[in-house]
Amino acid sequence: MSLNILLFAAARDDIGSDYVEIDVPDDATAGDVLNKLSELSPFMAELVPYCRLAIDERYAVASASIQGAREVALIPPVSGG
Amino acid sequence: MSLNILLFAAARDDIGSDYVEIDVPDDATAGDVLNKLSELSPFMAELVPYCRLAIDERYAVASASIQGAREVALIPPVSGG
Amino acid sequence: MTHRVHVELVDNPIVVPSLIDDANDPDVGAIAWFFGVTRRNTGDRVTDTLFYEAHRPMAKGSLEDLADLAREKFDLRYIVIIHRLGEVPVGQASVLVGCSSPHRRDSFDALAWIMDELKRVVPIWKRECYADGTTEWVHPVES
Amino acid sequence: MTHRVHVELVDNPIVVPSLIDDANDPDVGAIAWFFGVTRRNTGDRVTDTLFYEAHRPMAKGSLEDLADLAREKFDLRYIVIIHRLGEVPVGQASVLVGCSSPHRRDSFDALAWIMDELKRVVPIWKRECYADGTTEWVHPVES
Repeated sequence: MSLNILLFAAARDDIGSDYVEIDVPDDATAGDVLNKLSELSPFMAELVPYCRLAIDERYAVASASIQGAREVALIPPVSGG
Repeated sequence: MSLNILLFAAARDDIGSDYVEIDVPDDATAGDVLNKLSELSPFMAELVPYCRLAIDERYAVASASIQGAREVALIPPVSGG
Repeated sequence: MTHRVHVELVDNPIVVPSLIDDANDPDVGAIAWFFGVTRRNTGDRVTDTLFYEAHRPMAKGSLEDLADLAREKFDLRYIVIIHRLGEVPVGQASVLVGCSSPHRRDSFDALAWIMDELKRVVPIWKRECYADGTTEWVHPVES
Repeated sequence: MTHRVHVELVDNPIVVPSLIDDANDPDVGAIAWFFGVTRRNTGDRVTDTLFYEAHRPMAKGSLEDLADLAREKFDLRYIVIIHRLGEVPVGQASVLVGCSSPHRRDSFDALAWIMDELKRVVPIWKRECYADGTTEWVHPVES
Protein backbone atom coordinates (compact mmCIF):
# COMPACT_ATOMS: atom_id res chain seq x y z
CA MET A 1 0.00 0.00 0.00
CA SER A 2 0.99 3.61 -0.53
CA LEU A 3 1.26 5.85 2.53
CA ASN A 4 1.74 9.59 2.93
CA ILE A 5 4.01 10.51 5.84
CA LEU A 6 3.89 14.06 7.21
CA LEU A 7 7.34 15.61 7.61
CA PHE A 8 8.51 18.39 9.91
CA ALA A 9 11.53 20.54 10.68
CA ALA A 10 14.89 19.17 9.47
CA ALA A 11 13.23 16.11 7.87
CA ARG A 12 10.92 18.32 5.80
CA ASP A 13 13.83 20.56 4.78
CA ASP A 14 15.90 17.55 3.72
CA ILE A 15 13.13 15.96 1.64
CA GLY A 16 11.95 19.35 0.39
CA SER A 17 8.25 18.65 0.97
CA ASP A 18 5.64 18.61 3.76
CA TYR A 19 5.08 14.92 3.15
CA VAL A 20 6.56 11.93 1.42
CA GLU A 21 4.80 8.97 -0.19
CA ILE A 22 6.22 5.54 0.54
CA ASP A 23 5.19 1.98 -0.33
CA VAL A 24 4.84 -0.50 2.50
CA PRO A 25 3.19 -3.92 2.92
CA ASP A 26 -0.43 -3.86 4.17
CA ASP A 27 0.65 -5.35 7.52
CA ALA A 28 3.51 -2.89 8.03
CA THR A 29 4.31 -1.63 11.54
CA ALA A 30 5.51 1.78 12.71
CA GLY A 31 9.00 0.29 12.85
CA ASP A 32 8.77 -0.79 9.20
CA VAL A 33 7.75 2.75 8.23
CA LEU A 34 10.69 4.25 10.13
CA ASN A 35 13.07 1.84 8.38
CA LYS A 36 11.67 2.85 5.00
CA LEU A 37 12.00 6.55 5.85
CA SER A 38 15.63 6.11 6.93
CA GLU A 39 16.44 4.87 3.39
CA LEU A 40 15.30 8.11 1.74
CA SER A 41 18.61 9.99 2.09
CA PRO A 42 21.92 9.96 3.97
CA PHE A 43 20.54 12.73 6.23
CA MET A 44 17.37 10.74 6.97
CA ALA A 45 19.52 7.68 7.73
CA GLU A 46 21.13 9.73 10.51
CA LEU A 47 17.99 11.49 11.79
CA VAL A 48 15.32 8.78 11.70
CA PRO A 49 16.83 6.58 14.44
CA TYR A 50 16.13 9.49 16.83
CA CYS A 51 12.58 10.09 15.53
CA ARG A 52 9.23 8.76 16.69
CA LEU A 53 6.27 7.91 14.49
CA ALA A 54 2.88 9.40 15.31
CA ILE A 55 -0.24 7.57 14.14
CA ASP A 56 -3.39 9.68 14.25
CA GLU A 57 -1.59 12.25 16.43
CA ARG A 58 -0.38 9.75 19.03
CA TYR A 59 3.16 8.42 19.43
CA ALA A 60 3.30 4.81 18.27
CA VAL A 61 5.51 1.98 19.50
CA ALA A 62 7.59 0.18 16.86
CA SER A 63 5.24 -2.81 16.81
CA ALA A 64 2.09 -0.72 16.25
CA SER A 65 0.16 -1.48 13.05
CA ILE A 66 -0.36 1.33 10.58
CA GLN A 67 -3.52 -0.31 9.19
CA GLY A 68 -6.49 2.02 9.30
CA ALA A 69 -4.32 5.03 10.17
CA ARG A 70 -5.83 8.31 8.97
CA GLU A 71 -2.55 10.18 9.47
CA VAL A 72 1.06 9.12 9.92
CA ALA A 73 3.72 11.68 10.89
CA LEU A 74 7.46 11.51 11.42
CA ILE A 75 8.29 13.36 14.65
CA PRO A 76 11.96 14.37 14.93
CA PRO A 77 13.36 15.10 18.42
CA VAL A 78 11.26 17.99 19.71
CA SER A 79 12.59 21.36 20.90
CA GLY A 80 9.61 23.45 21.96
CA GLY A 81 9.52 25.69 25.01
CA MET B 1 19.38 51.31 82.34
CA SER B 2 15.95 51.86 80.86
CA LEU B 3 15.22 50.37 77.46
CA ASN B 4 12.32 50.76 75.03
CA ILE B 5 11.39 47.54 73.25
CA LEU B 6 9.32 47.73 70.05
CA LEU B 7 6.36 45.35 70.07
CA PHE B 8 4.46 43.81 67.16
CA ALA B 9 1.43 41.68 66.42
CA ALA B 10 0.11 39.56 69.32
CA ALA B 11 2.74 40.96 71.73
CA ARG B 12 1.66 44.53 70.98
CA ASP B 13 -1.99 43.61 71.36
CA ASP B 14 -1.31 41.91 74.69
CA ILE B 15 0.68 44.83 76.14
CA GLY B 16 -1.61 47.38 74.52
CA SER B 17 1.20 49.58 73.20
CA ASP B 18 3.72 49.78 70.31
CA TYR B 19 6.56 49.57 72.81
CA VAL B 20 7.31 48.74 76.42
CA GLU B 21 9.95 50.26 78.69
CA ILE B 22 11.95 47.84 80.82
CA ASP B 23 14.86 48.20 83.24
CA VAL B 24 17.92 46.03 82.62
CA PRO B 25 21.55 46.09 83.84
CA ASP B 26 23.99 48.03 81.62
CA ASP B 27 25.68 44.76 80.58
CA ALA B 28 22.43 42.97 79.74
CA THR B 29 22.29 40.56 76.82
CA ALA B 30 19.51 39.87 74.32
CA GLY B 31 18.70 36.78 76.41
CA ASP B 32 18.30 38.91 79.55
CA VAL B 33 15.91 41.21 77.69
CA LEU B 34 13.81 38.27 76.50
CA ASN B 35 13.62 36.93 80.07
CA LYS B 36 12.46 40.32 81.31
CA LEU B 37 9.82 40.53 78.57
CA SER B 38 8.47 37.08 79.39
CA GLU B 39 7.68 38.32 82.93
CA LEU B 40 5.32 41.05 81.70
CA SER B 41 2.19 38.89 81.50
CA PRO B 42 1.01 35.26 81.37
CA PHE B 43 0.54 35.65 77.58
CA MET B 44 4.08 36.99 77.15
CA ALA B 45 5.41 34.12 79.26
CA GLU B 46 3.98 31.76 76.64
CA LEU B 47 4.88 33.78 73.53
CA VAL B 48 8.39 35.08 74.28
CA PRO B 49 10.14 31.66 74.24
CA TYR B 50 9.23 31.51 70.52
CA CYS B 51 10.32 35.10 69.80
CA ARG B 52 13.63 36.51 68.59
CA LEU B 53 15.14 39.83 69.58
CA ALA B 54 16.26 42.24 66.86
CA ILE B 55 18.97 44.79 67.69
CA ASP B 56 19.21 47.61 65.16
CA GLU B 57 17.07 45.63 62.71
CA ARG B 58 19.18 42.46 62.87
CA TYR B 59 18.31 39.23 64.67
CA ALA B 60 20.50 38.90 67.77
CA VAL B 61 21.79 35.73 69.43
CA ALA B 62 20.99 35.33 73.14
CA SER B 63 24.54 36.31 74.16
CA ALA B 64 24.57 39.54 72.14
CA SER B 65 25.07 42.73 74.15
CA ILE B 66 22.40 45.40 73.95
CA GLN B 67 24.91 48.16 74.79
CA GLY B 68 24.90 50.93 72.23
CA ALA B 69 21.74 49.58 70.57
CA ARG B 70 19.73 52.32 68.86
CA GLU B 71 16.66 50.07 68.53
CA VAL B 72 15.57 46.83 70.17
CA ALA B 73 12.51 44.97 68.88
CA LEU B 74 10.70 41.82 69.97
CA ILE B 75 10.02 39.70 66.87
CA PRO B 76 7.28 37.08 67.37
CA PRO B 77 7.19 34.10 65.00
CA VAL B 78 6.70 35.62 61.54
CA SER B 79 3.88 34.81 59.12
CA GLY B 80 4.40 36.92 56.03
CA GLY B 81 3.90 35.72 52.48
CA MET C 1 -14.43 24.51 43.04
CA THR C 2 -13.51 25.44 39.49
CA HIS C 3 -10.96 23.67 37.31
CA ARG C 4 -10.10 25.64 34.22
CA VAL C 5 -7.67 24.82 31.46
CA HIS C 6 -6.60 27.26 28.75
CA VAL C 7 -4.33 25.80 26.04
CA GLU C 8 -3.47 27.79 22.93
CA LEU C 9 -1.03 27.93 20.01
CA VAL C 10 -0.59 31.52 18.81
CA ASP C 11 1.19 33.13 15.85
CA ASN C 12 1.68 36.54 17.45
CA PRO C 13 3.20 37.89 20.67
CA ILE C 14 1.74 36.11 23.69
CA VAL C 15 -0.88 38.17 25.46
CA VAL C 16 -0.72 37.45 29.18
CA PRO C 17 -4.12 36.44 30.53
CA SER C 18 -5.08 38.79 33.37
CA LEU C 19 -2.98 37.54 36.21
CA ILE C 20 -5.22 37.65 39.22
CA ASP C 21 -8.76 37.87 37.88
CA ASP C 22 -8.74 34.93 35.49
CA ALA C 23 -7.33 32.66 38.14
CA ASN C 24 -9.55 34.10 40.82
CA ASP C 25 -10.96 31.44 43.07
CA PRO C 26 -11.35 31.84 46.83
CA ASP C 27 -9.56 28.51 47.36
CA VAL C 28 -6.49 29.73 45.50
CA GLY C 29 -3.54 30.70 47.67
CA ALA C 30 -0.82 30.61 45.02
CA ILE C 31 -0.45 31.62 41.39
CA ALA C 32 2.77 31.00 39.48
CA TRP C 33 3.74 31.94 35.93
CA PHE C 34 6.61 30.93 33.72
CA PHE C 35 7.72 32.72 30.55
CA GLY C 36 10.23 31.06 28.26
CA VAL C 37 12.03 33.82 26.38
CA THR C 38 14.32 33.77 23.34
CA ARG C 39 17.86 34.17 24.69
CA ARG C 40 20.63 35.84 22.72
CA ASN C 41 23.55 33.74 23.89
CA THR C 42 23.82 29.95 23.95
CA GLY C 43 27.37 28.82 24.61
CA ASP C 44 29.41 30.99 22.25
CA ARG C 45 26.71 31.31 19.59
CA VAL C 46 24.66 34.50 19.19
CA THR C 47 20.97 34.09 18.29
CA ASP C 48 19.12 36.69 16.26
CA THR C 49 15.71 35.05 16.34
CA LEU C 50 14.05 31.69 16.79
CA PHE C 51 11.50 30.18 14.46
CA TYR C 52 9.02 27.65 15.92
CA GLU C 53 7.09 25.08 13.90
CA ALA C 54 4.59 22.50 15.16
CA HIS C 55 2.43 19.59 14.17
CA ARG C 56 -0.38 21.92 15.22
CA PRO C 57 -3.33 19.61 16.00
CA MET C 58 -1.07 17.04 17.66
CA ALA C 59 0.77 19.75 19.65
CA LYS C 60 -2.52 21.23 20.84
CA GLY C 61 -3.75 17.80 21.93
CA SER C 62 -0.43 17.02 23.55
CA LEU C 63 -0.53 20.27 25.57
CA GLU C 64 -4.11 19.50 26.62
CA ASP C 65 -2.98 16.04 27.75
CA LEU C 66 -0.16 17.65 29.75
CA ALA C 67 -2.60 20.00 31.47
CA ASP C 68 -4.86 17.06 32.37
CA LEU C 69 -1.93 15.02 33.69
CA ALA C 70 -0.69 18.00 35.71
CA ARG C 71 -4.12 18.30 37.32
CA GLU C 72 -3.95 14.62 38.28
CA LYS C 73 -0.43 14.92 39.75
CA PHE C 74 -0.83 18.26 41.55
CA ASP C 75 -3.64 20.02 43.42
CA LEU C 76 -4.29 22.74 40.81
CA ARG C 77 -7.26 24.95 40.08
CA TYR C 78 -6.26 26.74 36.87
CA ILE C 79 -3.74 25.94 34.14
CA VAL C 80 -2.70 28.12 31.22
CA ILE C 81 -0.30 26.91 28.50
CA ILE C 82 0.30 29.17 25.51
CA HIS C 83 3.01 28.43 22.93
CA ARG C 84 3.89 30.89 20.20
CA LEU C 85 4.81 29.62 16.72
CA GLY C 86 6.66 31.32 13.86
CA GLU C 87 9.37 33.88 14.50
CA VAL C 88 10.11 34.79 18.13
CA PRO C 89 12.83 37.48 18.37
CA VAL C 90 15.31 37.77 21.25
CA GLY C 91 13.60 39.06 24.41
CA GLN C 92 10.12 37.85 23.45
CA ALA C 93 8.24 34.94 25.00
CA SER C 94 7.84 31.67 23.11
CA VAL C 95 5.93 29.93 25.88
CA LEU C 96 3.82 30.88 28.88
CA VAL C 97 2.69 28.44 31.56
CA GLY C 98 0.55 29.49 34.52
CA CYS C 99 -0.92 27.55 37.44
CA SER C 100 -2.94 28.29 40.52
CA SER C 101 -3.39 26.13 43.58
CA PRO C 102 -4.43 26.27 47.24
CA HIS C 103 -0.76 25.86 48.29
CA ARG C 104 2.31 27.24 46.55
CA ARG C 105 4.28 24.01 46.32
CA ASP C 106 1.77 22.50 43.85
CA SER C 107 2.04 25.46 41.50
CA PHE C 108 5.86 25.52 41.68
CA ASP C 109 6.16 21.77 41.07
CA ALA C 110 3.55 21.81 38.31
CA LEU C 111 5.29 24.64 36.42
CA ALA C 112 8.60 22.79 36.44
CA TRP C 113 6.97 19.47 35.52
CA ILE C 114 4.91 20.94 32.67
CA MET C 115 7.97 22.64 31.18
CA ASP C 116 10.06 19.45 31.43
CA GLU C 117 7.32 17.39 29.77
CA LEU C 118 6.58 20.04 27.14
CA LYS C 119 10.22 19.95 26.05
CA ARG C 120 10.16 16.14 26.00
CA VAL C 121 6.94 15.24 24.19
CA VAL C 122 5.12 18.11 22.48
CA PRO C 123 5.72 18.11 18.68
CA ILE C 124 7.12 21.62 18.40
CA TRP C 125 10.51 22.41 16.90
CA LYS C 126 12.69 25.48 16.92
CA ARG C 127 15.10 26.67 14.28
CA GLU C 128 17.94 28.87 15.48
CA CYS C 129 18.69 31.85 13.24
CA TYR C 130 22.16 32.93 14.29
CA ALA C 131 23.61 36.41 13.98
CA ASP C 132 26.16 35.06 11.47
CA GLY C 133 23.30 34.27 9.07
CA THR C 134 23.28 30.49 9.49
CA THR C 135 20.18 28.60 10.60
CA GLU C 136 19.80 25.24 12.30
CA TRP C 137 16.89 23.06 13.42
CA VAL C 138 17.28 22.03 17.05
CA HIS C 139 16.76 18.27 17.38
CA PRO C 140 18.13 17.38 20.79
CA VAL C 141 19.43 13.82 20.99
CA GLU C 142 19.45 12.15 24.38
CA SER C 143 23.00 11.18 25.22
CA MET D 1 24.83 42.07 31.90
CA THR D 2 22.36 43.82 34.17
CA HIS D 3 21.41 42.80 37.70
CA ARG D 4 18.35 44.59 38.96
CA VAL D 5 16.57 44.25 42.26
CA HIS D 6 13.19 45.78 43.07
CA VAL D 7 12.00 45.39 46.68
CA GLU D 8 8.93 47.19 47.94
CA LEU D 9 6.39 47.20 50.78
CA VAL D 10 3.05 48.59 49.58
CA ASP D 11 -0.22 49.52 51.31
CA ASN D 12 -2.45 49.07 48.28
CA PRO D 13 -3.14 46.34 45.73
CA ILE D 14 0.08 45.07 44.18
CA VAL D 15 0.67 46.46 40.72
CA VAL D 16 2.45 43.88 38.60
CA PRO D 17 5.61 45.30 37.06
CA SER D 18 5.43 44.89 33.30
CA LEU D 19 6.18 41.26 32.82
CA ILE D 20 8.47 41.12 29.85
CA ASP D 21 9.84 44.61 29.40
CA ASP D 22 11.11 45.26 32.91
CA ALA D 23 12.93 41.99 32.95
CA ASN D 24 14.09 42.38 29.39
CA ASP D 25 17.67 41.34 28.93
CA PRO D 26 18.96 39.45 25.88
CA ASP D 27 20.62 36.90 28.18
CA VAL D 28 17.31 36.07 29.85
CA GLY D 29 15.69 32.80 28.77
CA ALA D 30 13.27 32.39 31.68
CA ILE D 31 11.00 34.61 33.73
CA ALA D 32 8.96 33.24 36.62
CA TRP D 33 6.45 34.96 38.88
CA PHE D 34 4.77 33.90 42.09
CA PHE D 35 1.67 35.50 43.61
CA GLY D 36 0.65 34.62 47.15
CA VAL D 37 -3.08 35.17 47.41
CA THR D 38 -5.44 35.32 50.40
CA ARG D 39 -7.24 31.98 50.49
CA ARG D 40 -10.76 31.58 51.86
CA ASN D 41 -10.45 28.14 53.38
CA THR D 42 -7.75 26.88 55.76
CA GLY D 43 -8.71 23.56 57.28
CA ASP D 44 -12.32 24.07 58.32
CA ARG D 45 -11.97 27.81 59.03
CA VAL D 46 -13.31 30.42 56.60
CA THR D 47 -11.24 33.58 56.16
CA ASP D 48 -12.86 36.91 55.33
CA THR D 49 -9.70 38.94 55.03
CA LEU D 50 -6.08 39.01 56.19
CA PHE D 51 -4.35 41.94 57.82
CA TYR D 52 -0.57 42.20 57.46
CA GLU D 53 1.73 44.18 59.74
CA ALA D 54 5.52 44.57 59.55
CA HIS D 55 8.54 46.01 61.24
CA ARG D 56 8.78 48.06 58.09
CA PRO D 57 12.44 49.16 57.88
CA MET D 58 13.66 45.76 59.11
CA ALA D 59 11.32 43.90 56.72
CA LYS D 60 12.51 46.01 53.79
CA GLY D 61 16.15 45.33 54.69
CA SER D 62 15.43 41.66 55.23
CA LEU D 63 13.79 41.35 51.79
CA GLU D 64 16.77 43.15 50.22
CA ASP D 65 19.10 40.70 51.97
CA LEU D 66 17.03 37.80 50.60
CA ALA D 67 17.29 39.20 47.07
CA ASP D 68 21.07 39.52 47.42
CA LEU D 69 21.41 35.99 48.81
CA ALA D 70 19.23 34.63 46.00
CA ARG D 71 21.53 36.27 43.45
CA GLU D 72 24.49 34.56 45.09
CA LYS D 73 22.80 31.12 45.14
CA PHE D 74 21.20 31.23 41.69
CA ASP D 75 22.14 32.63 38.28
CA LEU D 76 19.56 35.44 38.20
CA ARG D 77 19.32 38.68 36.29
CA TYR D 78 16.30 40.39 37.81
CA ILE D 79 14.49 40.00 41.12
CA VAL D 80 11.23 41.61 42.21
CA ILE D 81 9.78 41.17 45.71
CA ILE D 82 6.69 43.17 46.65
CA HIS D 83 4.78 42.55 49.90
CA ARG D 84 1.48 44.23 50.62
CA LEU D 85 0.64 45.37 54.18
CA GLY D 86 -2.69 46.20 55.82
CA GLU D 87 -5.88 44.48 54.77
CA VAL D 88 -5.68 41.93 51.91
CA PRO D 89 -9.13 40.48 51.07
CA VAL D 90 -9.72 36.95 49.77
CA GLY D 91 -8.57 36.62 46.15
CA GLN D 92 -6.05 39.46 46.31
CA ALA D 93 -2.26 39.13 46.33
CA SER D 94 -0.29 39.71 49.53
CA VAL D 95 3.08 38.96 47.97
CA LEU D 96 4.65 38.95 44.51
CA VAL D 97 8.05 37.47 43.71
CA GLY D 98 9.56 37.53 40.23
CA CYS D 99 12.87 36.30 38.85
CA SER D 100 14.56 36.11 35.50
CA SER D 101 17.54 33.99 34.52
CA PRO D 102 19.34 32.55 31.50
CA HIS D 103 17.95 29.06 32.33
CA ARG D 104 14.56 28.23 33.80
CA ARG D 105 15.77 26.04 36.65
CA ASP D 106 17.42 29.01 38.40
CA SER D 107 14.21 31.06 38.34
CA PHE D 108 12.08 28.12 39.55
CA ASP D 109 14.47 27.28 42.39
CA ALA D 110 14.92 30.94 43.36
CA LEU D 111 11.16 31.55 43.58
CA ALA D 112 10.65 28.59 45.90
CA TRP D 113 13.72 29.47 47.99
CA ILE D 114 12.77 33.14 48.35
CA MET D 115 9.23 32.24 49.46
CA ASP D 116 10.52 29.69 52.00
CA GLU D 117 13.00 32.19 53.44
CA LEU D 118 10.50 35.06 53.39
CA LYS D 119 8.12 33.02 55.51
CA ARG D 120 10.96 32.08 57.88
CA VAL D 121 12.80 35.33 58.54
CA VAL D 122 11.09 38.51 57.31
CA PRO D 123 9.38 40.40 60.18
CA ILE D 124 5.88 40.48 58.73
CA TRP D 125 2.83 39.09 60.54
CA LYS D 126 -0.66 38.28 59.41
CA ARG D 127 -3.85 38.44 61.40
CA GLU D 128 -6.67 36.17 60.26
CA CYS D 129 -10.10 37.80 60.26
CA TYR D 130 -12.50 34.86 60.14
CA ALA D 131 -16.01 34.90 58.73
CA ASP D 132 -17.35 34.18 62.24
CA GLY D 133 -16.02 37.59 63.38
CA THR D 134 -13.04 36.33 65.40
CA THR D 135 -9.49 37.44 64.65
CA GLU D 136 -6.17 35.78 65.38
CA TRP D 137 -2.49 36.67 64.87
CA VAL D 138 -0.65 33.87 63.11
CA HIS D 139 2.55 33.05 64.99
CA PRO D 140 3.66 29.68 63.65
CA VAL D 141 5.63 27.67 66.16
CA GLU D 142 8.07 25.09 64.83
CA SER D 143 7.07 21.68 66.10
